[in-house]
Amino acid sequence: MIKNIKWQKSLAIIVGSLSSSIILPSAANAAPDAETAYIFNTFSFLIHGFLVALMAAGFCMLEGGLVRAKNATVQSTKNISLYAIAGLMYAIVGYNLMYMDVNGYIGSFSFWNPSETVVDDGYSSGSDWFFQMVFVATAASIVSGAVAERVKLTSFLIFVVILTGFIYPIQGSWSWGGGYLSEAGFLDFAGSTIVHSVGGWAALTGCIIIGARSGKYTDDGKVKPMPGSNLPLATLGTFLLWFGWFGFNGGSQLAMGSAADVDAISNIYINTNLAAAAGVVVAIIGTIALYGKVDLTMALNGALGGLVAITAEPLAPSPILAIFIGGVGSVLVLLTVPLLDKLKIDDVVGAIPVHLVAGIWGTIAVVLSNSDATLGAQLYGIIVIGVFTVFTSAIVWYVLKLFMGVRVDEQSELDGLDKTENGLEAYPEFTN
Amino acid sequence: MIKNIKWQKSLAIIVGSLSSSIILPSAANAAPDAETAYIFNTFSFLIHGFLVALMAAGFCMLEGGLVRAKNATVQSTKNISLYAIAGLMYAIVGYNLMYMDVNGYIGSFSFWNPSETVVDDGYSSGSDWFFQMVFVATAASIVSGAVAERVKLTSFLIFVVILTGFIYPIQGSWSWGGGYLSEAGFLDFAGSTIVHSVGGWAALTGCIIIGARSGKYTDDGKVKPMPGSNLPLATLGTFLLWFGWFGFNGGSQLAMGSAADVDAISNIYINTNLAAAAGVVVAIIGTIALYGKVDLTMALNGALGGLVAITAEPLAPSPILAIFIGGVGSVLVLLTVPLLDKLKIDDVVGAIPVHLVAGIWGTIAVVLSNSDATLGAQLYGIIVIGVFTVFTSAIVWYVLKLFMGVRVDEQSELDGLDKTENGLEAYPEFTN
Amino acid sequence: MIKNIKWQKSLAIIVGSLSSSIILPSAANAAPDAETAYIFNTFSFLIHGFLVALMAAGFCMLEGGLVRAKNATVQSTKNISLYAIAGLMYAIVGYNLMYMDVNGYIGSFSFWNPSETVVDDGYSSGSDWFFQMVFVATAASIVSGAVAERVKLTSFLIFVVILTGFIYPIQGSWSWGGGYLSEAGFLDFAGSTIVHSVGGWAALTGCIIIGARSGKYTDDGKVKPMPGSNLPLATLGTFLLWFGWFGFNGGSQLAMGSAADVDAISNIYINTNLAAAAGVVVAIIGTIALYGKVDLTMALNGALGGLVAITAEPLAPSPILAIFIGGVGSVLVLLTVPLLDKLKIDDVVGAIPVHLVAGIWGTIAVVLSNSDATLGAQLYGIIVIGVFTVFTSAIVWYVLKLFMGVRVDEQSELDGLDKTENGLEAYPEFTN
Amino acid sequence: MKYIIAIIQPSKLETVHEALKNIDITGMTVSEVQGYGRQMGKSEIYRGAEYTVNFIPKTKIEIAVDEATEEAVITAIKSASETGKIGDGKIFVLDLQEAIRIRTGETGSSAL
Amino acid sequence: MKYIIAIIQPSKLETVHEALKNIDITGMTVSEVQGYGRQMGKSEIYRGAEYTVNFIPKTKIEIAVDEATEEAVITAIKSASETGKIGDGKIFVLDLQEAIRIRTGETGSSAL
Amino acid sequence: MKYIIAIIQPSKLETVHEALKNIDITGMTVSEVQGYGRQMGKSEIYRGAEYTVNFIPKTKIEIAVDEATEEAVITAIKSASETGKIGDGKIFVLDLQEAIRIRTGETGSSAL
Ligand SMILES: Nc1ncnc2c1ncn2[C@@H]1O[C@H](COP(=O)(O)OP(=O)(O)O)[C@@H](O)[C@H]1O
Ligand SMILES: Nc1ncnc2c1ncn2[C@@H]1O[C@H](COP(=O)(O)OP(=O)(O)O)[C@@H](O)[C@H]1O
Ligand SMILES: Nc1ncnc2c1ncn2[C@@H]1O[C@H](COP(=O)(O)OP(=O)(O)O)[C@@H](O)[C@H]1O
Repeated sequence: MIKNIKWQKSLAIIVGSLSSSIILPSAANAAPDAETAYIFNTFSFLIHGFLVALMAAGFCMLEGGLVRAKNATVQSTKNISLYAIAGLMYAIVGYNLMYMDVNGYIGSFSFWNPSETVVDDGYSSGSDWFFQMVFVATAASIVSGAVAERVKLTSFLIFVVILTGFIYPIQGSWSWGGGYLSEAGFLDFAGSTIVHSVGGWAALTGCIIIGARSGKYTDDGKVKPMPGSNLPLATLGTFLLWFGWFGFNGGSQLAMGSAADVDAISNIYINTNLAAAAGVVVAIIGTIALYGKVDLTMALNGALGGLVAITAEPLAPSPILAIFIGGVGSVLVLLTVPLLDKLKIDDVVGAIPVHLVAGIWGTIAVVLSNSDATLGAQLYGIIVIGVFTVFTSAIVWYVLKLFMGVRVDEQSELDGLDKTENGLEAYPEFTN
Repeated sequence: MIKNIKWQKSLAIIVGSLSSSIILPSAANAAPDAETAYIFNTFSFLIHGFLVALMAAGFCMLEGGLVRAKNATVQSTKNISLYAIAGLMYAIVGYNLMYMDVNGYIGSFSFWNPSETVVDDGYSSGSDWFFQMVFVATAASIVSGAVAERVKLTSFLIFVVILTGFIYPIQGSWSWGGGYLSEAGFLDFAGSTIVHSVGGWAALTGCIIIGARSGKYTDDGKVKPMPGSNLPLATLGTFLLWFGWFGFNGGSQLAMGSAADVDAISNIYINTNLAAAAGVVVAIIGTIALYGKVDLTMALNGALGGLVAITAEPLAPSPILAIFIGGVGSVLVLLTVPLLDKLKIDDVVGAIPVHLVAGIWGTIAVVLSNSDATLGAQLYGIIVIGVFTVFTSAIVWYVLKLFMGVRVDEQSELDGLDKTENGLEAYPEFTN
Repeated sequence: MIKNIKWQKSLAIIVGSLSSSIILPSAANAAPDAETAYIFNTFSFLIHGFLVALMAAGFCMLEGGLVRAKNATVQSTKNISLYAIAGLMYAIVGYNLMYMDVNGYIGSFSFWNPSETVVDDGYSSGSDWFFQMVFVATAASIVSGAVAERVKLTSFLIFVVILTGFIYPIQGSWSWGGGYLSEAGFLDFAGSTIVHSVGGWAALTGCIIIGARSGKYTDDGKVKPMPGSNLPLATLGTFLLWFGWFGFNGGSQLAMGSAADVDAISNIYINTNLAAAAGVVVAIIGTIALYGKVDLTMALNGALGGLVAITAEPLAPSPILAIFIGGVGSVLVLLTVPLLDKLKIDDVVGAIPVHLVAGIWGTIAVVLSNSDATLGAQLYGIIVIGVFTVFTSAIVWYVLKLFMGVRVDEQSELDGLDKTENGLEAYPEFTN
Repeated sequence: MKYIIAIIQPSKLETVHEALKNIDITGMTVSEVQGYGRQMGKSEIYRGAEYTVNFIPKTKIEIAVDEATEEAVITAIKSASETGKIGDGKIFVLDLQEAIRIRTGETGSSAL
Repeated sequence: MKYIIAIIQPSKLETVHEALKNIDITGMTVSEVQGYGRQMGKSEIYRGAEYTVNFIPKTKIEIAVDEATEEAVITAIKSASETGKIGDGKIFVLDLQEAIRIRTGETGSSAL
Repeated sequence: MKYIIAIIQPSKLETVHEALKNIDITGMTVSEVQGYGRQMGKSEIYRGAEYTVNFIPKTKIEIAVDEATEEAVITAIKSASETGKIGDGKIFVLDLQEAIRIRTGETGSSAL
């Protein structure tokens, strides 16, 4: 029973161990034994997986802070539920669809069970599952924020079941599962496209099918801002996402059992941090230049735009290039947020600019530093994954719309979703 | 000076290293050297201890979000103080009572000092202390939430001194300290009973002796809900608890210096996550079925119920069984929350259903997957620990009641404890 | 290209490995190989660096919770920006100024780039950069809180550019960079002076030059308290700081590749925790004694005072001494907070008592447990670093005052900085 | 002059505001209140226990007007805030004896 | 008709509400206010500095009633909210000239 | 007796409070309101979209006084809250028919 483990990455490990004997001659006869490497590799999955899990809390805080108070209970409910659902669905069907006997286009339908690992495998199979599982939740979190404040709770949760159990794993099998995209040379180290754009495309499709919040776009073509209710909470969420991203990108090295691997992880942490930092600074200077004041929510989005952008290739860039990639990610966010409003696409938290737009940029930017990447293969991957995700998401949203509706009725929206969906106010004593 | 280190677990380590030579033959002549294993074991205690420490923040946020705004300063004060007190008391007397020269029923009364460890010990003695210390704080946090909104701050803190310095360590010596319960075959891997039920019993005793919040139960037999003031904060707290639990259960493997150990830790992370996820999903479906809407606070409690349930045996269950154990934990929480109200036991945050009831279930459920466990031994442990904790807690609460009172006067309760106990409002500008 | 790596600490590593062969004879012929040690050392920098990064979120929450609601958006903006700026400036110029070819008084002006590390170096150069980088952000966070609620956002950010790019690294080169202070025998393990007091001195200078918040000190000599708007958030921030401090102090061992190192890290975690715990308990007893009620904000400051105090020497003290050092740190905070008010120095969050005063105490207290330390050298370091930081900070603040002003106008201050600086309210629905 | 107090549904504030602007009302004061009336509170369930929310969020508008515009204001509020469902609210009219504009010291109608 | 404004202790809202329901008052509007009166604010200490909280949380109830029930309402509020301690609050009675129910357009007593 | 309602700038509350204490006013009730008037709301930008904040935070003070002190109170409020800038607010005077002190049952001027 051979698992098509992330193709280009198992290669990376081999290259890594080769290169370590080249770069590090003095250690040639003092390398870690196989079991020590096994422990390091496994522990890297676990601890970096924990960091990615923290991102679920980060998304929850960011989104909870950016919605209005009357929808904050629903937003919290959605975020903790989607993390739970993602974890179950990825065991029930997702992981094996993505990684088990991938025939090029899809893996196998079966419940995941930890396999007996031997030290020669390099890491515990369970730890890999754990690390992959927290990634799925990320994709779902992205959708949650975009369609906030009007989506029906149960419909959203059903969408998450399909997204995390099927849509995400199937497209994931094409690249990380060793399928046709990886053979075509598509490179996406930690998932600018495979995780973030997938979430972004699903969010975009959802926003269009569900429609904007009532009152958001007035008949005379004006946009009515609906400011977030708790910006310190949104800032906390961004910090958690930022720091959780060290796990997202760092853990995607998929190994820590050699000096070369841990060197790589160091580089990844650094580039990840520099890209996010550049994103913040660009957004601050940008909003001062454009609007005369610093828009904190844009600074938070800018950090995330930088992070998404560096995710497709956080290892190879020099510090300067990482700053550049992150900065451009933030510029794209700054420009796309008002653009979406012009198109009357109502994305409550900026998920589409951050995860889809900066994700596309990041996937293309791989060619700037990784000589194995070709513009053609990158665009090919971006397009087929985009088409697939939009198409399947649209079907799911439409079916849901047909059978149970995808948005609450207008009065519920006015009163706040918390009343109809939860019967509980998020802050009963702070608001009227 | 020989320390009765966790009896059944030191065994586990031996078994672990034996089994590694069986399961992993290819690594037989490439195992980590003793010092490498020492570093791994020690680091596991430290980093997993950090994760458990995060749970103290998680409890603080969960409880702070579930109390009314007028009591949120006191709740924050209690939580940061109890973590501090637990840390001091466990050094001053607790650790040695629990682990030093345990004669079957109790260890020795003395201040803990780090002993000179040698590599042969397998891990640094200080790291073990650190890991055990953060567990004590958890037990105290449980009580804090249950008796909120009416307990006198100073009385509560004195109770914490006794709980963390004496009650918890003494009963802990019976099992983890190698005392009579461990000899009787009682198995509780990470503390469903030893930590969570102990906290739960102390909370139950406290709730009964202190009495319900005034106005909670009306004369005509009705229950008056007092909704929490900040549900996004409560959600954050639950996320922190959930992820901190990877440390709670994962670190309880007590070793990471072999492939077998790190395989075990992987399994533990996975089962812990699946049980919590099942708890959330069960609570969501359950509250929709029972009440027509999703009660977010029940979903949060459901996650925790799942986590407590899997804590007694997070290693052996298959994924399916972990889902089952966690799901049942959540069902029990769903049923017990209204039951307690019927008994007029006023548990503000659901600590008793989550930590006591799901803890008992989890301890029994060990027999489902661990063939070394017997129902008899499990029940024996549950009962003697329960009786001891209720008895000693009751004495402490009664003595406190006699000498200084255990609850604030009614006007203070009406005005909010923050005014009388702290003279500081938690949110001076958000509430009237 | 030889880097003047932290002088006294590279020594510590050597001593460490020597001592390990003494303390741990049984392991003498089973020590980790060089590459394994390399991985451990590097990973220690990364994971402990992550913990220190969490402190940036901690500061943000603490400060956001202690300012009034009308200034909470600006406070969030400042905190996420300063972390970004610190990360960029430390790459652009800071790190090399601090560690590259230090001639005694200053390193070299150049952009940092990861150097090719070989296993013999002991750790990945990038991981060291990452760990040093998060420290810089801490120093800047300290200033942020002290000058809150009246400082002009842009001026503050420019100050951060200078502080993190120049002032901090230059003084850091004198000690950790191997310059004249390290040669004079000045010892500051994790930075009570080098990080915390530097932040504290810069904060003090800022508070004096910027002046108090309008209305804080009335003409008849009274102090008008301006209570924080969100104490649960401030408590969360303190927890994050506390637990992040395990990284701050633990990672400052600078190595984890031997049993001696990981023993040291264990001790550091324990002492760090005990000092903070003592700080909380002292503050609780202290405020009850002084004012009759527990001032939660003082308990939070007390924890931090304990942490800052133990930072200069978290390794050598016995548990009892750690408790003592932390407790005294907290006493100093309790006494200094009202003292500053008497001097009409308006420090919004208590940054000066916590980071400057407890930092000085901690630096002096090194002599209590480290026989290599002399009172003379400690005082010498405290004074020269203090003079330098005050002098350079004063110049920067004055130049900013001259060219663009350092505080908002009085009406903006009354209306809240969020309106003028961000045009966004932090909690639009909770406050009027 | 009259002092008009209107209790309306919060979601109608914007329409009422528009309607008043259209008849050149240049000043008003708004606050959030809790209303109790025939529109009974909803019954909710929290942690398994049922309870009734007695008070429902409402918005209170206060407008000082001169006699001449009184009718127009009442009509404007009425038509802009009516949904026909229980809970739409009330308009109360009190006599206003004096009005003073702080900035200028103007009094009477010209202060409004 | 009369417009009754009562300032009471927040903790008495529920009792007052009960008392008014008992005499068949079917409508009222409630808001949170800050009161200043003979009940001096408490002196508190924040970070070592003493200060007086001048304003104390109070609850304001507004009820439009017809003349016939005025007395009953005042008595009900008074007895339900009295504790005898300073700070119990006040009841103010203003003249109400007109009341309109938005939903139906009813006016006068029948609008209450 | 008179029932005085003043809408002022929030930042002026303290000065007004001082001024009233100086003329021996021992009671008042304060609440937070949103005002709309000639002082137009500011235009802000949120995530690239411009919008106008129509309502501006104001503070409302209610004081029941006897005829004798009416003038003094109005003057005190006026001079303490005036800045000369648009948005300073208004003072409204209504007739107060009765006042009752809940604690003692006193009525009329002695209840104030
Ligand atoms: N007698 C009253 N005095 C003051 N406010 C009232 C009175 N009656 C109703 N209200 C206010 O008007 C609101 C709507 O009244 P309600 O009886 O629910 O509906 P409707 O006006 O459609 O008959 C109430 O929520 C309350 O705020
Ligand atoms: N003259 C007044 N005008 C308006 N409100 C008043 C007046 N006097 C008192 N109040 C309100 O009544 C509350 C209680 O008054 P206070 O003088 O403290 O106690 P008591 O009514 O028992 O004498 C005050 O907090 C204030 O809200
Ligand atoms: N006709 C009115 N009725 C009730 N409140 C009013 C009226 N006109 C103004 N106000 C209140 O007074 C405040 C100040 O009024 P505004 O016209 O802005 O400035 P000014 O009083 O200086 O002319 C407004 O924000 C509003 O709260």
